[in-house]
Amino acid sequence: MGIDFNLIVNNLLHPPVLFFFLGMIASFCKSDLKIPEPLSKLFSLYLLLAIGFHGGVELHKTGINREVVFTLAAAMAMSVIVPAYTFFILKLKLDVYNAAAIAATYGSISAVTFVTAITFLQSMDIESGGYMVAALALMESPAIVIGIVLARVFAHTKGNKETRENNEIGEYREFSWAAVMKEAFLNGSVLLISGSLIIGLISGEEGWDMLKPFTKDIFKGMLSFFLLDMGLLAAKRISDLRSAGFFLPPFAVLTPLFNACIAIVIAKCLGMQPGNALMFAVLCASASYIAVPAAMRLSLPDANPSLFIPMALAITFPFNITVGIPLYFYLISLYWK
Amino acid sequence: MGIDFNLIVNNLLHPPVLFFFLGMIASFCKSDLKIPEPLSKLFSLYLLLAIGFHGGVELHKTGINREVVFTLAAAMAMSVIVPAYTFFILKLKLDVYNAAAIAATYGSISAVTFVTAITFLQSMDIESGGYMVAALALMESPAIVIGIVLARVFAHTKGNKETRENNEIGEYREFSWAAVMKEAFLNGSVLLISGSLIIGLISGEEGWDMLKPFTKDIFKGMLSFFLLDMGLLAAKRISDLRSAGFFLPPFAVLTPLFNACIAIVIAKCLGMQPGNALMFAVLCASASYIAVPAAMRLSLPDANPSLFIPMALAITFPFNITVGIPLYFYLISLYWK
Amino acid sequence: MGIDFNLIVNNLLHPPVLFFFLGMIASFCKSDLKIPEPLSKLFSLYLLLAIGFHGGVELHKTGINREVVFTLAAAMAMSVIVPAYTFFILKLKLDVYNAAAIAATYGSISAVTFVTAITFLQSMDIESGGYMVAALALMESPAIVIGIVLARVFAHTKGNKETRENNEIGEYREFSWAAVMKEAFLNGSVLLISGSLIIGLISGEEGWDMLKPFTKDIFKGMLSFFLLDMGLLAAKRISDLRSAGFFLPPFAVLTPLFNACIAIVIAKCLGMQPGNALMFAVLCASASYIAVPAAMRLSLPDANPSLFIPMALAITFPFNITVGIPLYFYLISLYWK
Amino acid sequence: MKKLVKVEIITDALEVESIIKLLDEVGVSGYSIISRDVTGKGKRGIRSGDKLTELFKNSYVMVVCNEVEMHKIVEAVRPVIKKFGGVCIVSDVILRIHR
Amino acid sequence: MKKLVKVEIITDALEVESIIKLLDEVGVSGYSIISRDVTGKGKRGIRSGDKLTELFKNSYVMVVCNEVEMHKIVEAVRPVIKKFGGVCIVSDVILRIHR
Amino acid sequence: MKKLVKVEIITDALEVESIIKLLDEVGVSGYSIISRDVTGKGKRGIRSGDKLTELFKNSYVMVVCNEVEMHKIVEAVRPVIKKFGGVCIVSDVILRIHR
Ligand SMILES: Nc1ncnc2c1ncn2[C@@H]1O[C@H](COP(=O)(O)O)[C@@H](O)[C@H]1O
Ligand SMILES: Nc1ncnc2c1ncn2[C@@H]1O[C@H](COP(=O)(O)O)[C@@H](O)[C@H]1O
Ligand SMILES: Nc1ncnc2c1ncn2[C@@H]1O[C@H](COP(=O)(O)O)[C@@H](O)[C@H]1O
Ligand code: NA
Ligand code: NA
Ligand code: NA
Repeated sequence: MGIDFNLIVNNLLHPPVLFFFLGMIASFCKSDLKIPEPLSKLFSLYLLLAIGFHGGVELHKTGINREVVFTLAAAMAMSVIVPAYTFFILKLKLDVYNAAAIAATYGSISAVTFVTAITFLQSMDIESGGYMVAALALMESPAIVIGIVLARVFAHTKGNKETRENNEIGEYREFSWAAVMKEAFLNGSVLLISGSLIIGLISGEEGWDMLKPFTKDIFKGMLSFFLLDMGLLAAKRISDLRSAGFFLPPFAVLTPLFNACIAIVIAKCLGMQPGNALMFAVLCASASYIAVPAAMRLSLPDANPSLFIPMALAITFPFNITVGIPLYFYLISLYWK
Repeated sequence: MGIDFNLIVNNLLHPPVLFFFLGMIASFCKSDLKIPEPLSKLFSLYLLLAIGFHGGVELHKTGINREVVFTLAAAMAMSVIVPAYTFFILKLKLDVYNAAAIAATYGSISAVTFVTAITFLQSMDIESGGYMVAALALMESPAIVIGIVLARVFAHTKGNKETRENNEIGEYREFSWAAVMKEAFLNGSVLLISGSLIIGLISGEEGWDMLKPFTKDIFKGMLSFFLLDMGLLAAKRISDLRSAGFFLPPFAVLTPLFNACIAIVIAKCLGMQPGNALMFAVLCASASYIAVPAAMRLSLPDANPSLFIPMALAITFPFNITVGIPLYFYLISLYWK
Repeated sequence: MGIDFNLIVNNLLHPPVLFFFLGMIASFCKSDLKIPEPLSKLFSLYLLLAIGFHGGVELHKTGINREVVFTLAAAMAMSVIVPAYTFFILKLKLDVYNAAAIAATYGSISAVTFVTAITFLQSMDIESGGYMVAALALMESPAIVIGIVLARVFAHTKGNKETRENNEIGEYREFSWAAVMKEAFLNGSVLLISGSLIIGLISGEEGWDMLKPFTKDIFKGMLSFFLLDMGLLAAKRISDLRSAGFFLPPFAVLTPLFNACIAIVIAKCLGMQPGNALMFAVLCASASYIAVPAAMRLSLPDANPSLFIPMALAITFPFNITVGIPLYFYLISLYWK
Repeated sequence: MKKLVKVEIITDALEVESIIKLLDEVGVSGYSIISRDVTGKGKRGIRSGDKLTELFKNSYVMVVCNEVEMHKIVEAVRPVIKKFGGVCIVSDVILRIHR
Repeated sequence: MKKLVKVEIITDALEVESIIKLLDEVGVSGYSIISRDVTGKGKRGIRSGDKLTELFKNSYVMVVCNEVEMHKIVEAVRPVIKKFGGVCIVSDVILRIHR
Repeated sequence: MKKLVKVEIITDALEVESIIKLLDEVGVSGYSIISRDVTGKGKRGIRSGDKLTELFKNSYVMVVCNEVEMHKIVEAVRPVIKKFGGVCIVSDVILRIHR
């Protein structure tokens, strides 16, 4: 446990994580520190572009081998399994729509959590494969589709209030799978990260030399700035959790933990390197607070965003970047011994 | 032709150009990928500041010699000739105001096309003189003035509908040459690039060492980001071209080609180096979609911006950065042999 | 005087200062050059984060020694003395509220002036201690409190018009010291710079290696961009000075000069190094145009912001970054001989 | 100079697209929208936006039209407002200028 | 369909918080705010904002309510507007839809 | 409490400066402007702005004034709206507070 504790402390002392705390503190003591919306967009777009491009270049070097294929397959599998099983747990306490939306949230991923984990690994000079970024891109969308499928299947079996409303609203907006697929696979963040990945893949080393100062050198600074912003946002959302009841907050901590454990076992079976194993665990443990909530609001208008956004942003995200990442790595280092 | 083809392909595989395609694709498949307006402004201001400053420092090194003077003179000449001859071609199909506005658009330049060409040259380790940036700055404004002069001369000869409207509007807004000159020579982009050029000229090497990481190292990254945005914008504007008829789209491809050829001949006569010749050709071939449209809307309110903006942004700009630049360079390399 | 003159000229030829002039010129000739508000916020937040973090790391190296403690004590003292004595001078000409607000403005500091001074020192390879950033953070708030205390003490002694209004407004907004303290010590800029300082202090060398490209390499470029913006803003505010009468403009030049002189004497007594002495002088000479005006508007609603903002932004700030800094350094270099 | 009515709709920003589609179906001559920075409070609590997603934002839609169109619009947007909240108010105006 | 009034308040953006507090005290069912980019001119001269501070900005607050609430609101916000400037206008509206 | 009218003008954002000049010539006591993010549709088609230039944007100008001033304003801005499009509507309001 000692190692574990050191890992956590070391992780907490990285500037990016410290800036996250600064943001939270600023928000708690009601400071007027504000980061305008276009800047949040700048940081999030930058991070997606940079990690996508970097991953693509790495993938260009390693090429697509057996390990890559297995990892991506495992990623796909998890992005289907996680929303499916969480849905049935959630349905015990919540209506179909909220259960489906939260399941989708936890089935998808958080790019910022991912890059914080990369920073954590780099501080220990541990490598992780560029194809983990491909896994990230692959895991963002499927959960959205699974969530909507589950919602529609189970909503129609029992004609509950929401369904009726749903029909009423159907009057002016038809449900369309085309729209859902567009939302799932063509939303801004998915497109930007996969696009940047492909660009990195195409332009390889030469492209890397062109963009390195922008995509790599200032990366940790941009991440710190963005985490400062995330701290402000996460702290603001905590108050929304009052409406979440007693079931969801613990759920928002235990689900990541459990998903990370499954991921670690799978990673071991596939013989991944510790670095990749951590990235895989972090992907499975993280929850989406950008792409998925937007998609859910449009495709499952009966689900309540003030439930799943605070859970992902104010509990799961802080848990992962502070305690989660080092904890998962501790488990991996024990298990891989 | 083989070389040419390779040049084009290589150019298309540069990250900045690939990000332009990514933006276009995102827009075509109606993705919600959006870049907030202040960020577009950040990128465009940054590019102007960076190339202006860089050019100034280069000019500080080389000093102002015979070649510089001749090149700048040729640039001035072209920025008068191009709008003049295009105006008379356009007047065959369009009314005076639109003919003048489009002529001005093609007489002026596009800074992003210019820096994409620089990136193209650098990827082949070919130099281009810092004074080409001075040429860029010099070529932005004159076309605006020429366009307005032509419009007023020919509008008043034949009392067409527009003129009458013009008088009616005259009731509340007098036409003033002062305003036109301000628009032409003091608009934001002209002032920022010439100012930065002068600052680079003054502060020289020492200043360069101060700003290099900002103005040079992250430059290609910022350009890629901006071209992603330009791709989104260009694709959005294509639909506006429906109103442009059958004459203007081909015009938007042939005019750059023709202007580039004139430029190449002039460059040869002046004995420019291939690198400078390309930059000169690109300046003459490019069309303005920022400074000129704004000036035209204010000075020629009877011209229709939904004609000249889509032409410059959705046809000429993409043509130049994808096919045009390598094609012009191919012609130069043949001709200079 | 010769040296002095050279110092000033050299300072004026630094790119950041030149970009400030460019901004002023653009504004004077009514160019449409605009920098959107979110970008101004980006630059100011970046500068605070970067200098805070840098100062923290420096402090981490040097540790807290006798010199540090004395310097910080002196800084605290000056941030109490300056607003106090200026208040009584101002009260001769102005009502209590405006006197107090202007006193607070000059008691506090300007971070951009501070970093311009650092740039000035670096161009002469002169060091300044990281703890000067701590002094900067310490000097931002006290003046606000002093100003408000003075205003309330003297407003209530003589029941002037403002006081009555103040009571009327009291109907809907109670004056609360809690709110004042929050405004003074938890406002965005104080929190961001002190927070970044502490983060630098904690993460030390290792953290520095992570963020250096972001916080140091591109720093001067970001500063130049911000000074371009400041030039635009300062020039716009000059027109507001018409309402300031004949007393305040000279006050806005003489107060910095006088405060700098006191600071230099104190610095000498404390045996500071020339570099630190300059930074200390600049802190005392600079006036706040961000944090303090915001705090004053909320805590002293009877003071007129169109007096103290233009004074600090359009007179004192330009004076300091152009003539002030080299002048103070000249005095120091004479005195330290 | 024409006696008309002004229809003002405030609702979830994400529904503006649907509202526009409905207005086009009704066939109004035009409309104006203030799409950002419209915050507020109502039965669904405070709506002040979320920086990362486009959720929790309001938009303001204004249409100058005649009585008949007004009634069509009201019926058309009712389900949107019923589901996603907001208000729809109508007042008399005089159209002084329209190109 | 309900006959109500629309209260429109334009005042210093920094006072919006106080205005909201007052509206909550009055107990209105809701309100809408356009908090940024509201510039203007009046007795205090031109108000076009200051990029570095949040000063010199206006905000627009709109409340749909009944006569009684309207009078309460007007009395409540009067000192704010008297001190920090602005206008408060009232007009008749018909509430067509409210969830 | 004063019976006045509210003049609302929506037109090309680039014309706001001319409109302000005209309002100052008419000599109104004040005006309010929402200068950004005002999109819309009308006879000239959809107006949703262009990020690189300031074109294709609308602005909203609102003036509280008396009948006489209103007529002057309408006449003054007519050519602007006729040329650059937009609408100008007038409605009755009661000015409850003005400093
Ligand atoms: N009485 C009201 N006056 C003005 N705006 C309102 C009112 N009620 C609701 N709104 C607006 O409509 C939005 C949604 O209202 P609601 O559906 O009641 O939550 C709120 O956020 C407000 O912007
Ligand atoms: N007559 C008016 N019509 C519309 N808006 C006004 C009027 N008078 C004042 N305002 C608005 O209220 C703000 C403050 O007004 P004042 O207190 O008169 O300076 C101005 O900046 C305008 O936005
Ligand atoms: N009937 C209308 N209701 C509300 N706004 C309108 C209407 N007609 C036009 N507008 C606004 O005025 C702008 C220009 O109108 P137009 O000149 O008809 O293209 C449009 O973009 C809308 O913002
Ligand atoms: Na997950
Ligand atoms: Na050209
Ligand atoms: Na000071």
